[in-house]
Amino acid sequence: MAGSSGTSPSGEDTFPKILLRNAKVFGSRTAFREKDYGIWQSWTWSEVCEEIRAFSIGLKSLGLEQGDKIAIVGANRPRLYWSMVAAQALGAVPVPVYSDSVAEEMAYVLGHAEVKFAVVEDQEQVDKLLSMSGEVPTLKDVIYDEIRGLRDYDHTHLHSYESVQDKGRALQAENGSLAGEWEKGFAGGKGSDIAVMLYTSGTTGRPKGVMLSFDNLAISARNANVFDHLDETEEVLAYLPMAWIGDHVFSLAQAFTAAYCVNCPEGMDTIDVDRREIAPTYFFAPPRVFETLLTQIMVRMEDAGKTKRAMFNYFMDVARKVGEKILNGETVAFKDKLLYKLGEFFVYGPLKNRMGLTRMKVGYTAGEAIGPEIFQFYRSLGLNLKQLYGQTEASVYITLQPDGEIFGDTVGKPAPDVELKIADNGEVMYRSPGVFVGYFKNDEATEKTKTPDGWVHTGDAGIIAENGHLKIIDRAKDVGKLNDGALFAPKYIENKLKFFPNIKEAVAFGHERDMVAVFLNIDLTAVGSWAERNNVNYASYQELAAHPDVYAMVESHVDQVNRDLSREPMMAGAQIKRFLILHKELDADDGELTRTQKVRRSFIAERYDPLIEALYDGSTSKHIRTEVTFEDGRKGAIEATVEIRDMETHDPGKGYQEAAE
Amino acid sequence: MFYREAGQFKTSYKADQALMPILQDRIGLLVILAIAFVVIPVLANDFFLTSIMIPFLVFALAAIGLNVLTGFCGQLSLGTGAFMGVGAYAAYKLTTIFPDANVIVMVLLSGVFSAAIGAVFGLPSLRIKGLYLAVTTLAAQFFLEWCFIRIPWLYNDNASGAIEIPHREAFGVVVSGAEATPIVRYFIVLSITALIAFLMANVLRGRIGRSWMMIRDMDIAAELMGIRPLQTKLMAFAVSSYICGVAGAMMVFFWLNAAEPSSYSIALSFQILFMVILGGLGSLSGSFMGAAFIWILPVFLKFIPGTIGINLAAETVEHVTFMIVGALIIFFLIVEPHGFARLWQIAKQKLRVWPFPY
Amino acid sequence: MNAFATDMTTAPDGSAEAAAREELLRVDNVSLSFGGVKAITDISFDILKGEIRAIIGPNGAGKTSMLNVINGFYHPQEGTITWQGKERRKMKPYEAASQGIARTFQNVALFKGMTTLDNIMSGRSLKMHRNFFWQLIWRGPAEAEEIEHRRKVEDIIDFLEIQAIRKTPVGRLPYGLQKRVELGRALAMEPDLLLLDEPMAGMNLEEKEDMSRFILDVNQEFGTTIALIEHDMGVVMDLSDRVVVLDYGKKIADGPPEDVQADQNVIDAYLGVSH
Amino acid sequence: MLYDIFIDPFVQMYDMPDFFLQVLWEGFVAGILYALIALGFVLIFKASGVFNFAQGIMVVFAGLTLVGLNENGVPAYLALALTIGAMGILAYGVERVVMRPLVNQPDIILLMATIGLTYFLIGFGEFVFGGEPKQMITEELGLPTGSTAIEFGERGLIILQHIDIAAAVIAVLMVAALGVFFNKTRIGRALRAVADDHQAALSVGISLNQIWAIVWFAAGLVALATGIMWGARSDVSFALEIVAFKALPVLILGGFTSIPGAIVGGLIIGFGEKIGELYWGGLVGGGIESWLAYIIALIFLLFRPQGLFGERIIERV
Repeated sequence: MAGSSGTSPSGEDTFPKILLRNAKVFGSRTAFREKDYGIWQSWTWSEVCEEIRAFSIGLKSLGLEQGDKIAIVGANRPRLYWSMVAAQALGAVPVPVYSDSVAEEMAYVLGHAEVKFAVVEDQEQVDKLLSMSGEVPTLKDVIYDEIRGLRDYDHTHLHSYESVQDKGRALQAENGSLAGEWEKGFAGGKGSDIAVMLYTSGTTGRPKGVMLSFDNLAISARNANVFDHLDETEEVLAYLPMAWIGDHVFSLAQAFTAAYCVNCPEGMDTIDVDRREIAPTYFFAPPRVFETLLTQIMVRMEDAGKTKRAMFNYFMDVARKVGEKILNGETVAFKDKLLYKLGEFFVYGPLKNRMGLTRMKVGYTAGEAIGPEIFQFYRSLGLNLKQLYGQTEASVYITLQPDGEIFGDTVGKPAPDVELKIADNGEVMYRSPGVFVGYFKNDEATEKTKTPDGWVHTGDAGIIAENGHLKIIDRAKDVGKLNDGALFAPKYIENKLKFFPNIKEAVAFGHERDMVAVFLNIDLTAVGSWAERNNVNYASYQELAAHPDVYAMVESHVDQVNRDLSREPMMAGAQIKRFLILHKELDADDGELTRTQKVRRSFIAERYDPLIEALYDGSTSKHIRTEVTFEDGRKGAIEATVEIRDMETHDPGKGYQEAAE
Repeated sequence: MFYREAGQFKTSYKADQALMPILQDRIGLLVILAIAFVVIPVLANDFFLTSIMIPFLVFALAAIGLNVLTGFCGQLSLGTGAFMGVGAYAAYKLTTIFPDANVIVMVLLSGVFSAAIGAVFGLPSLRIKGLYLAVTTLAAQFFLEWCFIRIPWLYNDNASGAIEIPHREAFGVVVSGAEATPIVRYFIVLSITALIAFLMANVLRGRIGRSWMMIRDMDIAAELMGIRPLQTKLMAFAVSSYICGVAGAMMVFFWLNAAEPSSYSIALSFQILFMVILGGLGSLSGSFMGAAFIWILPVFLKFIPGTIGINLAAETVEHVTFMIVGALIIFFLIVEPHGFARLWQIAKQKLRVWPFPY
Repeated sequence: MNAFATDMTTAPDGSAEAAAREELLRVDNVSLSFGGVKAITDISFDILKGEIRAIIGPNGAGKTSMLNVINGFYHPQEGTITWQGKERRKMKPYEAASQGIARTFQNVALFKGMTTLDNIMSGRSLKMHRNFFWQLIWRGPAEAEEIEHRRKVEDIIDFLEIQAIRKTPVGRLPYGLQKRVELGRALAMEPDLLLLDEPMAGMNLEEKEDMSRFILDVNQEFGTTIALIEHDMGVVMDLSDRVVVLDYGKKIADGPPEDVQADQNVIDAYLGVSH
Repeated sequence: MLYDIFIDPFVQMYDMPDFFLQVLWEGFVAGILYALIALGFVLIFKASGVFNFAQGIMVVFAGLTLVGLNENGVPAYLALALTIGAMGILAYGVERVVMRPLVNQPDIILLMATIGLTYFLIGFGEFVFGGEPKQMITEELGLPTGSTAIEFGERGLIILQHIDIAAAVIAVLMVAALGVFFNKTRIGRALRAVADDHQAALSVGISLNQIWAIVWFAAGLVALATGIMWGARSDVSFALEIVAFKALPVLILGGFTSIPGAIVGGLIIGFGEKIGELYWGGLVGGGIESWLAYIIALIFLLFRPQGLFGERIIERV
């Protein structure tokens, strides 16, 4: 961190201070909206300031003190965001927690963080906290937002959000100088104080509490705002988990520093409508969201009339040809420009409108590699979608794609104030003002990740291309070798597979084995719609996945991937020899995916060991029985006989020829 | 396609419950109003105003009236013509009794009489439902028609048995009688129709409109939720008849200049009913579309043979027109039983989700 | 040991039970017949304030007729009904509604041409009073009233978790959701007594669980007294405080669920033993 | 005044019994004709739930076709046969073009469609045969003409038109034939099955489409008979349409689905309106025939909303 803050835009260094500034400078601008009770309830910055002050003073009267940890559990709601700043104003540290994580996971996090208070959304979360009282002995009081179902609970240590605020207001009314005292309380706060603790749901081991300081967040946020010219007029949609660094930075750090408006949707089932209504100007989504949107578009267009589909395809071709060029400001033929304008009216405009991205100034995707076709699709519509590469430990930003320098296979140049280098083992390392303070109560891990001079190991293998852009290949530890010595980058292969809308998830095996073999999950929406059109009857995912026609279709996709791989000298040796379609969808409830929907490779390998064995012993099918957890928490088991297919591989030389033609 | 709703969000119930919550709809309405109030008066000739626009608006208003009763409250009525007649005769009598009063006020007042009579004939609706009720409304039709013939007082003992609209001025211009210019008549008819349509839109989205629809959709459930069936239905009859009455009065005052009892015969009832059905039950905009179709189509049909050079006897044209209208009615009922309003709704929905099919 | 958890587990729940419940409705010796066919014969029972009362019985036992008598849709030839301490005679359904009796129907009786929102708004009809002329003008009192009630309706929408279908015409909703909307419409009336006619008929297991939760929540959150007809015995046993059993229009048992379940008459009726 | 209303008419009836009988006869004949039109309605409503507004027009259309063909040189009986054929084509066409596509639509839509059909038939009839009123070819069809005067009492005279007698006879025969058709034939029983329960009818393998075509044809035949009778009494023109509306109160009285109801209702309306017109009409300026039937029906309905022969409706929820 040393010395790098000098170049960043200056300003108030903690969020409570920034709040006061916003209330003063942007007092009448809308700061938060929440779709609740059918309309977008709105709060201006000065209202938000009052709300936070009242709650903060109320918290203080309940006994929240400097250095205390306060858990935040629930879906994106203004009140939960405010709680964080209210806690920060008292010098306490908010710990946002994934609200949908299973009880034991949450109990570990809360216990490890030694939280004293918790602000939660509703009865469900209160019950969850009650059930884990043994593991979280420090927990003293719980504050909830929604009273429903909680009326009959004992309220000695349970408080409604309103009651805490009311207390704060009453105290202020009693003592006119309290507001001033409250402000004085955090006036002395420093940028180097811990602002927040975020637990990373690593793919292995227990979650680690990443401590970020105000400087980390505020400087990174200001840098990002400057980089993309964001100001107080932006609208963002806060819909990603609050415990995730991305949401924390986009919906809080950047929102406060730029004073733009944060919109909380009504619920996850209305998210599409809510996005359309708000039409965010600054939008972030993991590739998965863009994939889903695109799949929806394609599925719906399949059902459209012939003429309409022809028109759609025609204009999409036009967009593919010139869309990105126009977005990048390159000159194109007049006729193409005209056609693109027409397309904008008939297709692109309406599409953007349906997706609610009409007003998007800049959008980012990160977390995983996005399929080049998907990425290109959005950009060709005229949407300034970019990729970034980041981590919790970096307060998100490591590299960003600058406007006009967008390449599908790279994740951009170092963000402002970020230094980047590739370690000898190929691992990407960085140093920036956003670099975290340390892991909470885990110095060992801190030392392993952060060097004494501030460089952080990302754990990703990558290269810096000639143009200065970073290219990520895989997790550093995941890159392996086949027995014949060929390079095996599982994620690379998996991503190629997942770029087919029909394939939802892929897990590749091959490290220290003779050949590459993969598990696949089909996408129920896409394949289901295909099945409907082709009169394929099915009762369940399992039945559809085992259907011979589905297998044939997937086989053609795998073949296409092999063809692609054969064209790349580095990867040609790692073509897929065998594959199977899993009899169930990989699910976070079963521990197969992380809460951010990444596959947990080792867990899956263990769980489906018989299947892996079958992949490598040459058998053509295998019976398996799997335990599953249903949505309501009940356990059950499903059984199936899974078919395994062999694949032809392509000759690298031939691939080259084809590519050359 | 034209609907770009992204970024249109509501921060208050007031905005959420507005008549037209979508910006593009509001623009569309403004365009239509601009055409009606500015473009047409500037460009249209007398024939267009007198033979097309004025009757169209009068009928549209009558259709709104019937739609309130049939489309929104679910009570089928075949007595519309007679209720329009009551308005016409009432307005005529009022202008005779108060020669100096503003004739527009009289026209608006005349609806009160048809409302009262409509409510009386609505009484059976408490016990009689559906087609049975429709047939009983014919009682109103024939009885009132008979009154128009047999009660000379109603037409001031005119030898012809018809009512003839006297010369009247309001705001310094001639508004009724033979000297009234089409443009003045047009503006009066347009204003009254637009005003009543707007007011009805208000009523229909509120408590009263909802209670009508409750009766229409499920009368038993409505009653069990505290709706008094008789009160509610009578109100619908009264409001509907008021509007029809005003339309009937406008019909003779600002369009025909004179009317006989046969002007308000059952044929008129059917004509209005067609407008409502083809336009769309339960839709105000549908009333306009239905009126346009049923009124304007025959006018066009009459001109087609002439313009393409075929000489047909006027009589033959009339017969063919009848056939075509009858066939088209059946055709449209088959294509979209819920009327043009539904067609527009579907089209609008398509435009809203464009380029998707749903 | 942490204070929060220890205290929480001793949440009081006996308070409501402890207070002797007063009688909300009493049916005395009611008989009802249609053209000589007896639908209900000499039935008496009571409903206490704040309880969930189930009415069960085989098909054709007269359960729905009983509800229809309670809310004034049918007028019994004999017997009396005492509502909140007052005996009443020949009451019109809309009068029953205005006195705080709401109900749902066996076959969903929503207003098909309206949206979810309007359907629930229709439940507020009795509480809205702006007259025709205010409605004409809309701006001002009529609009203010509409907004005031919209806010209350939104509470119900939130309560029943039907935000996503707020503006969907009810005809397009799946059956389970329609039932939920119908419950919402009845709740919008803020009734003292809520009559539910087979609220879970035709639902799958998950929908039934949801509905059970909503019924319990209504009872607990709003203190609404509920009388329900239901076929699913499991649901009845879980939900209700007391059960009346009808068979061929006669009352054959009355009491707490576990007693009723053990009653020989009830067992016979359900097994179809002839009389 | 009260005397004029409550006493005088009865005094007149007593004083001039021949006139009273004459009125009753007129009422009877009118009632028969109303009943016949209503019968057509009932046939169709029973089988398909369609309130066929065009029944009145079909009467005129049938008469017009018959006369029109004869005017154009077709011999009377051939014209009759051709007209029957025309009604068959009409029935088939209506079933294909109107009924089938509109199956399962609400009542009001079907009602509207039949009104559309009315427009079409009026336009078509006048287009083909011209709009001016025509004479019915009574003699050519071998129907009796002329009249018989029956002396009554000392100075009374009742005049019976032969055609009216024929009308009554034909009407009776027609009702009898329909009765036989419904009760004794396979198709007739099928029709009744449909009337009772569409689903049940379908499940025993009866094609609804066929049945609709048949009932429309039957209604067409009834219309033709009515058209001939009526045409013989006045001219054949679409002005008769207004008289066809008279069948509606008859239906209300009798119930939409009852054949005996149609007949009884027709007679009640026939008697009622003739007596009302001739004994009371003068008090209010005459012409009350045009609405009296409706008022009678309306008052009646208030007490029996389901009609004379309809079943009591128990509302269920």
